[in-house]
Amino acid sequence: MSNQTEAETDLVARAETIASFEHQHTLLSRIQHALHSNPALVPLIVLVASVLVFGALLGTKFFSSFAMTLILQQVAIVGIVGAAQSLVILTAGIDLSVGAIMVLSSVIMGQFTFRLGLPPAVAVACGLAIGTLIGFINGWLIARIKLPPFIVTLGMWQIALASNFLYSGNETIRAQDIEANAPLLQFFGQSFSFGGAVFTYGVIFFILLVLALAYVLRHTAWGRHVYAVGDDPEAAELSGVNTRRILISVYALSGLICAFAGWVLIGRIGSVSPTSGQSANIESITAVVIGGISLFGGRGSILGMFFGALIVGVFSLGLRLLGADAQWTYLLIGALIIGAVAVDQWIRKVSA
Amino acid sequence: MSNQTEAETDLVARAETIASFEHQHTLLSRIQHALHSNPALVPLIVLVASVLVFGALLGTKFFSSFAMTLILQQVAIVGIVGAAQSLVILTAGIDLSVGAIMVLSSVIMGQFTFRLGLPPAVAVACGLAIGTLIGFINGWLIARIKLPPFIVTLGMWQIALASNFLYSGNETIRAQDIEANAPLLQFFGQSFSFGGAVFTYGVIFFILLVLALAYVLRHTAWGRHVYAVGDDPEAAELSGVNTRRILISVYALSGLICAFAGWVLIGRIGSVSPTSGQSANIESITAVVIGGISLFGGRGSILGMFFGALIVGVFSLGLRLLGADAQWTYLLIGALIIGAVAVDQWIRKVSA
Amino acid sequence: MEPILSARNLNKRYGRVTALDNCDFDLMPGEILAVIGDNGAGKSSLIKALSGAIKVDSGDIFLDGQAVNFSSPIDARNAGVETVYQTLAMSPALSIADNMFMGREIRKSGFMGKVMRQLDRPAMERIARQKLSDLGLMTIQNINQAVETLSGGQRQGVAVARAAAFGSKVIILDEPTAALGVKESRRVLDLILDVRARDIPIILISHNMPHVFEVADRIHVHRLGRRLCVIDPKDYTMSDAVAFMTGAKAAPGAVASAA
Amino acid sequence: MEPILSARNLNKRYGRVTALDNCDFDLMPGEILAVIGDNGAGKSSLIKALSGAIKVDSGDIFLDGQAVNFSSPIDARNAGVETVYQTLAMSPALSIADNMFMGREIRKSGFMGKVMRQLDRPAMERIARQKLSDLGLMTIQNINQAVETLSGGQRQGVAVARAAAFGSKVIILDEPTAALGVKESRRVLDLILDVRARDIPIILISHNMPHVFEVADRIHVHRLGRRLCVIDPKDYTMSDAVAFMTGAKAAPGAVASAA
Amino acid sequence: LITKTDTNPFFVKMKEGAEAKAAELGITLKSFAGRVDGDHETQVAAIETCIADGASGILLTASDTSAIVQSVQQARDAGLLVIALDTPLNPIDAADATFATDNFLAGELIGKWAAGKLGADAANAKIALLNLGISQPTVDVLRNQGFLQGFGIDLADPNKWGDETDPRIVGHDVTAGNEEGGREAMENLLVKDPMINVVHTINEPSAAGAYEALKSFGRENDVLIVSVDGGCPGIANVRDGVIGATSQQYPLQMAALGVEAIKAWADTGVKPEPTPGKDFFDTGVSLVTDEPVDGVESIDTTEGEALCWG
Ligand SMILES: Nc1ncnc2c1ncn2[C@@H]1O[C@H](COP(=O)(O)OP(=O)(O)OP(=O)(O)O)[C@@H](O)[C@H]1O
Ligand SMILES: Nc1ncnc2c1ncn2[C@@H]1O[C@H](COP(=O)(O)OP(=O)(O)OP(=O)(O)O)[C@@H](O)[C@H]1O
Ligand SMILES: [Mg+2]
Ligand SMILES: [Mg+2]
Repeated sequence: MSNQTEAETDLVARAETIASFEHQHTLLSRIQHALHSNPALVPLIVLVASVLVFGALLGTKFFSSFAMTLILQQVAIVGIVGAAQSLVILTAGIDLSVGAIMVLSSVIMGQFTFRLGLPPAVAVACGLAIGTLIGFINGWLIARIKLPPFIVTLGMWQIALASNFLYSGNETIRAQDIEANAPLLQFFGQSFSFGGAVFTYGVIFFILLVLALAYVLRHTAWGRHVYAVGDDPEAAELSGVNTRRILISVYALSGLICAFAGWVLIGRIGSVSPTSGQSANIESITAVVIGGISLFGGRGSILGMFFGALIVGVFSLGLRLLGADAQWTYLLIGALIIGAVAVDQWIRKVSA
Repeated sequence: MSNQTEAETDLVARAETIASFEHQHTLLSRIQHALHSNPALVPLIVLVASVLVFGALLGTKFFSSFAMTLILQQVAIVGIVGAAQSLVILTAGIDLSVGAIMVLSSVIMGQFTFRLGLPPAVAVACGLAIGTLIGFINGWLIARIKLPPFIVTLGMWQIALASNFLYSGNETIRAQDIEANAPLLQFFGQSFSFGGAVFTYGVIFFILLVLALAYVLRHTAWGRHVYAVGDDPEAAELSGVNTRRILISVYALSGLICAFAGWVLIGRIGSVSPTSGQSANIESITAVVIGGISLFGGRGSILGMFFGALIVGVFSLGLRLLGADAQWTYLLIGALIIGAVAVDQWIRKVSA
Repeated sequence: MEPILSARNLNKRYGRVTALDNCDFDLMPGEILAVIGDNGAGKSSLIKALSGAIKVDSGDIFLDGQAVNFSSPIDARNAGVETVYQTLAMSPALSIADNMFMGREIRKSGFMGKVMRQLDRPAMERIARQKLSDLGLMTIQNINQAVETLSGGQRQGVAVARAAAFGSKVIILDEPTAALGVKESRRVLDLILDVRARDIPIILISHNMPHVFEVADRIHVHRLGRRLCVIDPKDYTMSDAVAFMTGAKAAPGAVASAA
Repeated sequence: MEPILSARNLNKRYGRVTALDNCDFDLMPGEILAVIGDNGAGKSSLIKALSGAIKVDSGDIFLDGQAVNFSSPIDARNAGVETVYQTLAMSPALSIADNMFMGREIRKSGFMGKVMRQLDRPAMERIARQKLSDLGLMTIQNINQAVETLSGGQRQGVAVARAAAFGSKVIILDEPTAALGVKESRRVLDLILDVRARDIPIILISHNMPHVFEVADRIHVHRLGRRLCVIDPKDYTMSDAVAFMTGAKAAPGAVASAA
Repeated sequence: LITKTDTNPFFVKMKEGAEAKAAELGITLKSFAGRVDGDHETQVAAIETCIADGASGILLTASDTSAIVQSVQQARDAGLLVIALDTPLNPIDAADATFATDNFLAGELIGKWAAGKLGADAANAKIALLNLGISQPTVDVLRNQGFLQGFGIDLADPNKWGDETDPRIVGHDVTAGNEEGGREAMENLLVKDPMINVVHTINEPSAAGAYEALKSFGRENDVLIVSVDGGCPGIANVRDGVIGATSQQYPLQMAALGVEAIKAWADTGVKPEPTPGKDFFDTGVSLVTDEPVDGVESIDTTEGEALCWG
């Protein structure tokens, strides 16, 4: 169990031992220990294995830098939302409102530009601010009024989604209009490529976000406090963590990240559409859990979520390419979610 | 905190005290204590209050025995599924597959009768058996392979839903056909009335189910073990509870109850429709949580879920009758979910 | 005389930590065997292995001369081995009575009990109250109080009362007096002697040397995951025992045989 | 002499249970004050009130003669009052070092620390290891081990080391030796005397009368949620103290003044 | 008025049309909607609410056309006029009247147009079909199968999509009817076969998403996208060349006619009559494109814009 939470930087376990009973260092036991002390390693292995299997089955159609980066593009939004979700779940919470915050923010960015005529930069800032505000309200209700996160964000989900539809009047803003008048909104949709690999700015943002959060969680006091709050809030409070402030900041940050996801979403679909992102909450939770973060808080790493999101992306694309129809794909992804976690569990048991 | 789990039978707290410091028994403190020691009381009060408010606003249109029993009919299915969900949540689990199990079971009852030509009673038995089997598989994966319930039931949700669409071929079996050839399938749709009140057999089943489960949870060893497993599984195991058996039986029972919900569903909508029940999981969780059952397990009562389901029903019907637009209804229900739980929390704090 | 409960060559590792290292163990009929050792020596791990709460990596356990393989504490309990764990193993939200009868609830007689499987709460509450009074835990105000509302010491008292009430073959106590007051500790010691008088052997883990030397018939000294030696409290002083277990003094050459 | 930490008329109720009943309390500068009392007498509740971990229903607390109103343990800690709770208050999944520095992490100097707010792990680990060695907790194998993998006694040692390392005004210890071995208990007692030598007063809750009588300057006897009396260990025997706290003997009429 | 959802602009416009008409005629209108497409229970609850509320008639776009029949019967028994809008019930006479678009025809029009546009290349076209959801709602099936019929492909079972064996079909995928789903589905099918040159989309938002995907593959100029709906953004997309052709339907008219019919029923007890030759009142559908093809009647985008909704 040691170093459960210490995965990000040192993927090879340290041998720092004050005093130790003599015991054999076989290769297997080393692997087990490495797997064990680095929760992100298991999803990484599942990911690599699934890429190899699909690559073997599908050949270059799948195993090309183009297809690989396409998967990154497809998972970028779920992954960004999943980063927000990871923070919340590390505090033993859950955020069902992530998708709704994302869509509402993107609608605000669009409508503030086109309906109110604000400069795009200001509209984007407003969208980010509103996302943060909703997250802050979630956090405030959870930390101060001590309501269960599930219920608060369930309610907020409905509120944000309904506001989104009411405010947007269900109107879509077309990609061509945005391109002509407010290209800033599509900023994250721009891309560059080398070789066959295509990277959108949204994908770059996703990767940088994950790395930044991994650093913050591992190497700053705030990050350690997030883990402590998720682990045992009462103990954290008694040992000097301002649990309320941590919780509120986590939910507000989650709101901000979701608002960024909304901006990235505009880049991806070109237009501003109030009907997007309705299953983002379930999908982000799936990524988080496949990535090995415990729903009970305090255990797991955000890198795991990153691999978790990619696993889902690899399976979706791989299965479609194998010719499974939509219903079968849906069924197989269900089975594979269970399978991936079962493998994870099995590895952990072996090494226990 | 005393008697958190002891709500069902004695709604008035007992005064059984071995030795007690003297202290004042004001009326207020008595009320507080009663509220405190009976978690189901708070949702009951919210329920009564909301009925009164809507009654005042809408007059006899709402405040009629017809409308009241209509609410019962409308919440019966969510409520039955909520009963299954309550059991699972009491063990600190969650069951996202409830809705899918329900629909799949109803489709099996219908298709086995009409496609395979089995006698309706046999088809119903098959549907119930398959629901139980899926629940059993959930439980087995959770208890034996030790996979997280969220992930197992998330996967099972997708599997069951996709199987449902694949097997049914997206075909609806029409009410007229069922009425003519297999009225047993519509058994729970039959109703009797006295005064303006209309009770379907489905509603009666719902009420009896809640009462039976309340009895079982409170008065049998199995019920106490369910609470113990949810409270602290390790302690339960060490103190002699067969946690695996309890978990498996809870999920299997949950599957069976969902299959019954599928049968009731046929009665309610008359036909067998593979597209029903897609938000049953979120709605049942809403009912459970508004009813005061802790998502962390071990605390709360199934009667609370009953009132929780009714609260949602009252708000939906009341707002619809008030002519609120659907999005406004969702927005208000979102706000009211948060509000109801905030009130609950406030009462608990006062009396703490 | 045959040992009633014994173990040979138990090994248990947690990752890099060796909690049990080829550990042997013997409990004779009718005796009080104290297990002493430094923090982290592996005492709790040993008794968890004996009571089925953890699976050892290798090694054998014998009850009444028969090899046994408890896969869960329930198995051990059914075989008559009752344990109070250091972590107490109680369900915080449930009442004292519920906790005491967890896993061996009393059912009503007649129809309600046989068919409806209804619990006989009045009987359970009466017995629970009785057992607690025997231990003098009168500061507990309400038998239907949730365990989480009890003080640390009160919880310990409830756990000990539970084991004493139900153990039939072996009772294992992991630091039963650690959080108890003087008076309560006294009662627990008396209870231990009572139980022995009923000819049920007891394993007692404790850091409290006066207690150990007062009640134990033999003392198993545990060190670095294994049995260092077994001594007779009449032959050694408390400071000898402490010196053995901390390694300050070499242990007596051979493992002392049963008294 | 003025008390450094005192309380008047504290009341705290949990539902029907009265944990503190008009309780008074005084701690003099530089002294070791032991608090003894039956299980459930309200000792833990008293020190939780003093350290801001619970809000009392009524009553006043004074630090250095100033009325204070700690709304959280952080407030108390910032005022120099450091506490080891009976439940230890550690985050099980985090490492020993993380736990010791929880809420007062050391940041790197320079750009990485100021702007990137990076923690100085090597420093934190070095200090943590140092503190544990001072307490002789050498059985801990790895400073980056998660706390959940420690034995009960090892955890207690870490908690005490944390308080001793950081307390500046008052240190409160709720049963610090309950789960500790003889040797470790000895070290904790030495540490307590060391801390007093640094002129920092200590509140020690313990059921272990020999320990109490060995180190305490005064003994606060707690009974039924209030201070029964304060005695000087030199004037009374252990059995007197036990008799007072269990009510077997009437308490000395007036509250004894500070030594 | 009970619609499938109130988040799809189509139903939003339908609601606005009904509201405008109701205001004109002095009728009180209450609107209900399911949560998601396929949300059947909420519609049942809505019908019950209408009965409890003492309404005189219901305008309904059913999520499950067969399953809703029993509730509709209940309402009719209670003396309410039930008119199906947009989607006929199954059986169609379960409602007092139906004002609908012929969705199969809508699909057929774009299918014919696409075939005509490709000319001889139609024989080796590579077709992607972007549908609504895995639950295969009726409109979804009708448009999809209509398109294939129009294009000249054997339908196998016309009651479901996905069972065709024609090699020209690269694949079916689902979009949830929005841009995000449209883009992802298009990407998936493009990886499967990058040479796709005909894309059928269930509605215009998913077409816009598909276009973004094609753009990122650099193929936006050599692929024909066809769609159904005729919303104003969709027509604008046709004008801009994003969508090749779309079948326009008329929700405002459906709703307005429905409201009038209920008014007539409440005042005089007269039920509306279906379009001659069909068993429902066809509110019409027209193909909108700026590149007309011989043999397929169409209107241009200017005309389409004048008629578009939302
Ligand atoms: N679940 C676990 N995971 C990892 N290591 C563990 C676990 N349980 C115990 N250990 C380790 O095993 C060793 C023995 O622990 P054990 O609890 O048996 O000691 P003990 O003798 O009971 O100590 P104490 O007197 O302090 O209770 C310790 O070093 C501890 O850190
Ligand atoms: N959170 C709580 N809820 C309800 N009752 C509580 C709570 N905490 C403590 N109590 C009650 O308050 C009383 C005093 O408890 P406290 O923990 O202060 O006792 P203590 O003197 O520290 O006992 P011990 O020596 O056993 O630790 C007990 O009767 C206990 O049951
Ligand atoms: Mg131990
Ligand atoms: Mg205490």
